[in-house]
Amino acid sequence: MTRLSPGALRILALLLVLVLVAAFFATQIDNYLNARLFNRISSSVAIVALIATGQTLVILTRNIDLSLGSVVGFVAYATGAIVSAAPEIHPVLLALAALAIGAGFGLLNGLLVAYAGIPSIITTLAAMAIYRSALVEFSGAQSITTEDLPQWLVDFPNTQLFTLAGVQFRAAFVAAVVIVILVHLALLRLRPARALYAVGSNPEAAEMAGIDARRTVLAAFVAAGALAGLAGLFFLARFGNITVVAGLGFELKSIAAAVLGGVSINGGSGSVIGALIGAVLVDLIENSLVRWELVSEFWREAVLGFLILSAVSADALLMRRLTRLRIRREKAAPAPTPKEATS
Amino acid sequence: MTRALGPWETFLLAVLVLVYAANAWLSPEFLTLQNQVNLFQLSIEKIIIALVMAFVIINAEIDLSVGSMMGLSACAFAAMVGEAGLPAALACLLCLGIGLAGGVLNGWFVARMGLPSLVVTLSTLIGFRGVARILLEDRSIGRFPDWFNALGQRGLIGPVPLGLLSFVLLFVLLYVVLERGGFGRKTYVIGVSREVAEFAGLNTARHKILIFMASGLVAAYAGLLFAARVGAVRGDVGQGFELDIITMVLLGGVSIFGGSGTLTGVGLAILIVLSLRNGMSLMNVTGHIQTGVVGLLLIASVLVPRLGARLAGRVPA
Amino acid sequence: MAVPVLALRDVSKSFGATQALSGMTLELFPGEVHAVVGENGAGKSTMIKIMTGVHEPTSGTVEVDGQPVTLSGPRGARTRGISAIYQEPMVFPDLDVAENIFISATDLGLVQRKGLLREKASQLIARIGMGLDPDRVASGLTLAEQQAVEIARALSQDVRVLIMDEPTASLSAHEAGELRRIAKGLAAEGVAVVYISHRLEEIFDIAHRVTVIRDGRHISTRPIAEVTPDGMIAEMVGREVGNYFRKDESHATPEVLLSVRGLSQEDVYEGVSFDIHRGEVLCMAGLIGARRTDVALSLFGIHPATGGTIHWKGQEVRIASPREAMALGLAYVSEDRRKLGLAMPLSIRSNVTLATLGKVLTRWGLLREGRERAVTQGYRERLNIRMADADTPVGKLSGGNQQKVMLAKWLETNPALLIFDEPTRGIDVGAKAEVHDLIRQFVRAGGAALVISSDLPEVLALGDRILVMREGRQMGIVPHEDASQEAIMRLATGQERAAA
Amino acid sequence: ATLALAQAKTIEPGQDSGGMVLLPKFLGILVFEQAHEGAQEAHDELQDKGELQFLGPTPENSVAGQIEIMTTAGTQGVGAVMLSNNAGDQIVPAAQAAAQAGTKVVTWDSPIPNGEGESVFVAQVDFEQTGRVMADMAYDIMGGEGQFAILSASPDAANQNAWIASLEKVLGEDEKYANLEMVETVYGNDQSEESYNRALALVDSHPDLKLIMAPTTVGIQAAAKAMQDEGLCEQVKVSGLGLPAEMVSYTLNGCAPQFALWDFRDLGYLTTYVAYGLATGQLTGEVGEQFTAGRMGDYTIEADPGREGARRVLMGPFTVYNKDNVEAAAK
Ligand SMILES: Nc1ncnc2c1ncn2[C@@H]1O[C@H](COP(=O)(O)OP(=O)(O)OP(=O)(O)O)[C@@H](O)[C@H]1O
Ligand SMILES: Nc1ncnc2c1ncn2[C@@H]1O[C@H](COP(=O)(O)OP(=O)(O)OP(=O)(O)O)[C@@H](O)[C@H]1O
Ligand SMILES: [Mg+2]
Ligand SMILES: [Mg+2]
Repeated sequence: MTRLSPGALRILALLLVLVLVAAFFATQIDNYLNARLFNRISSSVAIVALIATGQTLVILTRNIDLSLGSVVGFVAYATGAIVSAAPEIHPVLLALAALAIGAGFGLLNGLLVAYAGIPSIITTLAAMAIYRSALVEFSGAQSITTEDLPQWLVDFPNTQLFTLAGVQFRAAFVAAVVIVILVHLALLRLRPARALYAVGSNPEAAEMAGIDARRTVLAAFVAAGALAGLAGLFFLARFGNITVVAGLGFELKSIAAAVLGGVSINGGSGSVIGALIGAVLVDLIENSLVRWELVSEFWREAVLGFLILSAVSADALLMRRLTRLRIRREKAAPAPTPKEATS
Repeated sequence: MTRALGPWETFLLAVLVLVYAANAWLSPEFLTLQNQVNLFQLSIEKIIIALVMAFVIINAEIDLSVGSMMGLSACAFAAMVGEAGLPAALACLLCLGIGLAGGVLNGWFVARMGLPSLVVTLSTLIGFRGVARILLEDRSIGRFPDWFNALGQRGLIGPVPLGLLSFVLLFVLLYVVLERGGFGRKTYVIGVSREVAEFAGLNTARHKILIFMASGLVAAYAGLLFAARVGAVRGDVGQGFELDIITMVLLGGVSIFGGSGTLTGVGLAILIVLSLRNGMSLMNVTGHIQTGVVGLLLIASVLVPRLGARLAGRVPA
Repeated sequence: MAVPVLALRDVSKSFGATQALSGMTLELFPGEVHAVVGENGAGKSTMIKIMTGVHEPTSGTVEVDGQPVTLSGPRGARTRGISAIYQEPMVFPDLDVAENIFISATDLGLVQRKGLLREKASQLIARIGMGLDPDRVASGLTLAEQQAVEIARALSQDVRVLIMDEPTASLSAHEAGELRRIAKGLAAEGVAVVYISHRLEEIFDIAHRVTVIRDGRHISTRPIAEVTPDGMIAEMVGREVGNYFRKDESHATPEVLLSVRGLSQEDVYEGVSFDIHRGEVLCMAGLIGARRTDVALSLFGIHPATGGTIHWKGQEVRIASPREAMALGLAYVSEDRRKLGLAMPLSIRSNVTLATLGKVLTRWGLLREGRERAVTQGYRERLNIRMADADTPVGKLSGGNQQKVMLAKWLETNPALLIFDEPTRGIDVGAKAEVHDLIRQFVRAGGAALVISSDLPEVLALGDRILVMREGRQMGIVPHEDASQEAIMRLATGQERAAA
Repeated sequence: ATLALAQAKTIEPGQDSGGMVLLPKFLGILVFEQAHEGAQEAHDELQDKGELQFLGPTPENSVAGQIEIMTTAGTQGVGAVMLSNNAGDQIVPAAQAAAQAGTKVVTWDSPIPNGEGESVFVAQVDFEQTGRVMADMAYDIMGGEGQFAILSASPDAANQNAWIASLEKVLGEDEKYANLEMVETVYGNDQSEESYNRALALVDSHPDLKLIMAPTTVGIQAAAKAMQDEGLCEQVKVSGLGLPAEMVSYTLNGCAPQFALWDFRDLGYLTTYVAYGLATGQLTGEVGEQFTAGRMGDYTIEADPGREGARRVLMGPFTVYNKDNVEAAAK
C-alpha cells in the first residue's frame, strides 16, 4: 500500500491537529505532557468514545441519533437498579442487560426511521424527550448511589490492566478502545457493514442495487443503542451517582466528536477511529483549558468554542493540502494505462 | 391567499383545531384573553427565532447557536445598561449589531470556509455562551428602565405586548419573503442544491451569510425581548432553546435536508406546540410528561398521515 | 414458442393524475436483444421500473417464467436474475469503483478481501472495454465512467434479464460500440436484454426485436428486419419527421465573439486555442475523459483556467465566477442535469426562471407569478415540453423533458454564447431535431454556440467546425467540409494529430 | 432571636388554601422528592381542602419552565406557590403577576434574590452561617492551613453564590482562618460527569491543594468519587453540603471526613405550613409574626438579613455529619 486512502489521510490530518493542540498547551501549562494527562483523558474518553462510535454508525447511513444521551442515562439508571436489586448478578449478564436495553431503544428508533419512514432527526428528537421522561417516571426521583453498587462494578473503570512508564491502561478505556477497533475493522472488512457506507452514500442507489437499506439503517440504530447502553453501564460504574440528568448532552458531544473526527454529516464517509480521535480532541481541549491559568473560569467556554472552530478549520485546510499533495503524487506516478490508448 | 393549503398544512390545521377544542373543553381558563396572550408570551422568543430558523433549515443549514446568541445579546445589554450605564435604547441597537456580527461569523465559516453549519454553530453555541459568561460571570443584573421592562411585560396595543406584535409582523413579512419573494425562491433553490444554484449564477455564499445574519439578528432581538420580559439577565439566558426551536420548525414540515417546507406549516406547528403545552399546564401536567407528549406528537404527526396514505394505497409499501 | 423469461401482461401505472403506462404488454425471451423505443415521457423508464420491482403496477401482472410474481423491490428482482442499468447512473460517490461494483454481490462471503475485489473488478472493467482504475473513488467519475460502473455491477452477478435504460447516452461512439458488443455477447449466452435508446443507428445494430410505445401504450412489436427507421419514428411520434439529421449551411459571420489562446489548467488540460464567431456552431468532440467539460467549466468561471488568455468581443477578460460569465453573455447547459442543472423537487417554472430571477421580480423583490407562468408557457410551446402544469416538480418529468426545461432556463438568459454540454443526451429523435433546430435558430439570430457532444452524427449535423480533444489536449480543428466520423475518431483516439 | 412578644399562632387545619403548588428546581432529584414528602405530610396534617400539586420543569428547561408554571398558577388562581427558585430575578415578573392575582409566593431552598414578588422565604439555614460552617469544616480537615478550591453547581445558582460569598466574607473577617487560601471556584453544573472532571482538573492545576469544598450534593459526591478513584484521598479531602445516604462510604473511608446538610423533609413540611397559613389568611406575613408549625414547633417571620426588604422564616440548624453520625443518618 504505497498511497494513502482518503480515510487514512483524514486520520493523519486529525492526528496532526491533535499534536498541534497538545504542543500548544505544553507551552502554556507546567507539567502538562505527562502520564497523568493520559490517564485523565483516557478515562473520560472511554464513555464518549462508545457513544460517538454508535453515533458514527448512524451518521454513516445519513441519519442522526439525538436520543443517545437519554439512552445512556436510562441504561445507567436501569442497570444500577438491576444490580442494587440483584447484587449477585454476573458481570457478563449485567453487560448483556445494558446492551439489550440500549439495543431495545435503538430498535424502536430504527423501526420508526427505517420502516415508518420518519426522518431520524424528528424521531430521535422526540425519542430524546420521551426516553428522558421515561427515566424520570421510572426512577421516581430516587438516585442510584455508589452504596447500591457491588464493589467489582465500582472498581471496574479504574482497574489497571497494565502500566507503561506511569501511563496506566485502565479497564474501561482499554475496553472502549478494543470495541472501537473491532467496529472499525468490521466497518472496513465485513461486507454487510459496508452496506452502511453504501446506504449513506446514495440511499436510492442502494435500494436499486438490491441492498436492504431499511434493514441496514435499522441495524445501525440498534448498534448505536447497544453501544450507548454499554456506555450507560460504564457511566454507572464510573460516576456511581445516577440521577435523572445522567447522560444529558452526550448526544451533542458524540455528534461533535464524530463530525470533528471527519465523519461526514451527509453520510457515506468517515471512520469510528476518526470519531475516537475527535472525542479525544474535544476532551483534551476541555481538560487543558481548565488547567490553563491564562483563562479564568468564565473565559473557558468562549475559548473552547473558539478552539473547536479553529481545530475544525485547521483540519479542513490540512485536509485540502494533503488531498492536493496526494493527487500530485498520483499524477507523478505512472497511471494505469487506459484501455483505449492501446487500441 | 391564492394557494390552497398543502396536505401537510391541512393536517396540521386539523390537529390544531383538535387541540384548541380539547383545551377549551377541558379547561375554563384556556380561552381567556389573558391566557391566550400568555400562551404566546411564555415562549415568544423561541417562536420568533423559529420563523427565521425555517429559512436556515430550508436553505439546508442549521443554526444551533441561536440560544447562545440570545444569551449573549441579553448579557451584553445588561452589562451595557446595568454596569456601564449606557442608555438602554443605544444598548439595544448595539446588541442587534452583535447579533448581526455573530451571524456574519457563522455565515462566513459556513459559506466561505465551506465548513458544515452543524459544526460551526455547535462551536459558536459554546463560544457565544462563553462570551456571555465573560460579560456577566456569576452576576444577575436587573433594574432596567421602566419603559424597557414595560415593553416585555405589558400590552403595547391593547393587551398585545411588543413580543407578540413582533411575531405577527415578522410572520407576515417572512411569509411574503419566503413564499412570494425572490429571496425565498433562492432560499429554496440553494437548499435543494447549492451547486445547481451556483451554476445558475446565484451568489450562494452571500445568500447564506445573509440568512445567518438574519438568524443572528433575530436571536439578538429575542434576547432583548427576554430581558424585558423577565426583567433580569443572567449568563444562562436562552440556554437549550435551540432544540425546542428546531422541533417546531421540523414539526411544521420543513425538511431537515433543506429545500422544502412552508412558513404556514411552521406557524401552525408553533400554535400546536404552544397550545398543547399550555393546555397541559392548565391541567397540571408536570414538565417531563409535557415534553414526552410533545415528543409523541412529533412522531405521531409524521406517522399518522403516512399510515393513512398507505391504508388508502397511495404510498407503495 | 418458448416461455418468456419475463413478461408484462396488461400492466398500467399511474402517478396521481399522470397515467404513465396503460395496458402495457411485453414478452422477453432468452437470447434476444429487445429494443424499446418511444418519445420522451412515453413510459419506457416506468415500464422498466416495474420490471425491476421499483414500482408496483397499478393493475396488471408481471410474470417470470410464465408464473405471475410480485417482485417486491429491486432485491426481489435481482434474486430472480433481473438486473437493470438505470438512465440516471446510480453510484455510491464515497466508495471506490471496485466496491461500487460488488456492493450487493451475495457470493463474496462475509469478509471483504480488497485484493480479490480489485482483481475481479479489473476483469469486469476489461470485459466492458473501459480503462478505469478500480481504486478510484466514485465521486470523481464522469457520467460515462459511472455508467460503466453500473454495467459492471449488473454483470457481476448471474443475470437472466438485463435491462439497459439508455446506457449509451453518456458514452461516446467508441465506448458505445464496446457496450453494444457486450450486450450482444450476453444475448448470445442466453440472456434476455432490454435495450432502450434514442440513437436509432444503435437499435438497428443490436436489436432482434423492437417494441414501440407511445403515451404509455404498446404500439407495436416487430422483428428488426421488418422495421425501417422512418416507419419506427412515425410510430413513435405519431407523425412523419423528415430529415432529422441534416446539416444546414453555415451562418458564421467574420465577427469573433470569443477567442481563446493557450488556455490551460494545471494537471487537467492545456493548450486549448480557438475562436468562435458570431453565428457559428463550434462542436467539441472527444472520448470520455477528453476534458471537454473542464474547458467549458473554465470558460463559465467555475474552475477558472490557470494559464492562457480569453478575449470576449476583442477585450481580454478574466472569468472567475458564473456570475461574471453570465454578465458577459455566456450560458452553460451542463451535462449533469441531476447534480448541476436542475433543482429536481422544485416546480418547472422556478427552474425555468432560475438564472433570470431578476426578470420576474417586482421592484419590491416579489415574484410575479403570472409573468413566470407566461414565460414557462412560452418555452413549453417553443420546446414542446410535455408537462401537466408549470407547478409540477421537474423531477417528475421524463428525462428528455427535464433536458428541455434546462435549455429553457438558459435560453431565458438571452446569451450571446451558449455552451451546450451534451445537449441532446437522453432526448428522443423528435426532440433532438427540435433541439438542433433551436441551436440553429439561436446562431442564425446572432448568437454563437459551443456544443460538446459525444454523438458523432450530431457533431456532424451541427458543427460548422469541429474541435477534437483527447486527454486534455487539443488534437485539431476540422472544418465541416473535411469532417467525417472516421476523421474525428482518428483524432480523438490519438492516431493522428491535425495541424493547429 | 425574636422575643416571644405575642403568643405563637396555631394554624387551624381544615380550611381551603385554594390549592398549592410545590415547585422544585426540576423533577427527578432526591432532595426535592424528600421536600415533597414533607409537604405532603404537612398537607395531610392540615387537612387542606385545596389540592397539593408537585409540578416541576425538566432539567434542560428549568428557568423557562419555572416561569411558565408560575404564570399558569397565577392564571388558575391557586392559593400558593412554593418555589425553590432556579430562575434568579428572572422569575420576578411572573411572581409579581401571580401575587397580583392573589397567589402567595413562598420560596424555600433558594429564594428570589431581590425578594420582589415573594411573600416570605423559608430558609433552611442562615445563609450567613453557611459560610462559617464551611469555613469551620475546612479548618478542621486541613488542620488550619493550606489551599482549597470550590466546586459549585452553576454560576447562576443564587443560593450557591450566596453561600460562597458568605464563606469568602468569613474567611476575610476572621483571623482564625488567615492561613486558609481559597484558590479557585469552578462549576460542575450539577452533573456527575462534569463535576467529576472538574474536581480532577483542580487537583492537576493546584499541586498543593488540600481540600475541595462543594456546596452541592451532586458536586460533593462526584468529587469524593473522583478522589477515591484516583487514589488521592490522602492528599485531597472533600467537604461541603451532601446527602448522608450518598456520602456515607466516603466519610467512613476518610475521603470526605465532614460535610453538612439540613433535612429536606422538614423544609418541605415547614414551607407547607407557612404557605397554607398565608393562603388561608391565618398568617399575614408581617415581620414578627409567630406561628406553630406542627411537629416542628414555633417559628417567627423576620427580616432577611441577606436580602434587604425581604422576609424569611429560618428553619436551621445545620447538621454536620462525620464518621460518628453519618451511618445513622444514612438509614
Ligand atoms: N415518480 C413519478 N411521479 C409522477 N410522474 C412520474 C413519475 N415517474 C414518471 N412519471 C411520469 O410518467 C411518464 C413516463 O415517464 P418515463 O420516465 O417512464 O418516460 P421515458 O419513456 O423513460 O422518457 P425518457 O425517454 O425521457 O426517459 C412521464 O409523463 C413522467 O412525467
Ligand atoms: N481521470 C479523471 N479523474 C478525475 N476526474 C475526472 C477525470 N476525468 C474527468 N473527470 C471529471 O469529470 C468531469 C468531466 O470530465 P471531462 O471534461 O474530462 O469529460 P468530457 O470530455 O466532457 O467527457 P464527457 O463527454 O463524458 O463529459 C470533470 O468535472 C472532470 O473533472
Ligand atoms: Mg426514461
Ligand atoms: Mg463532459
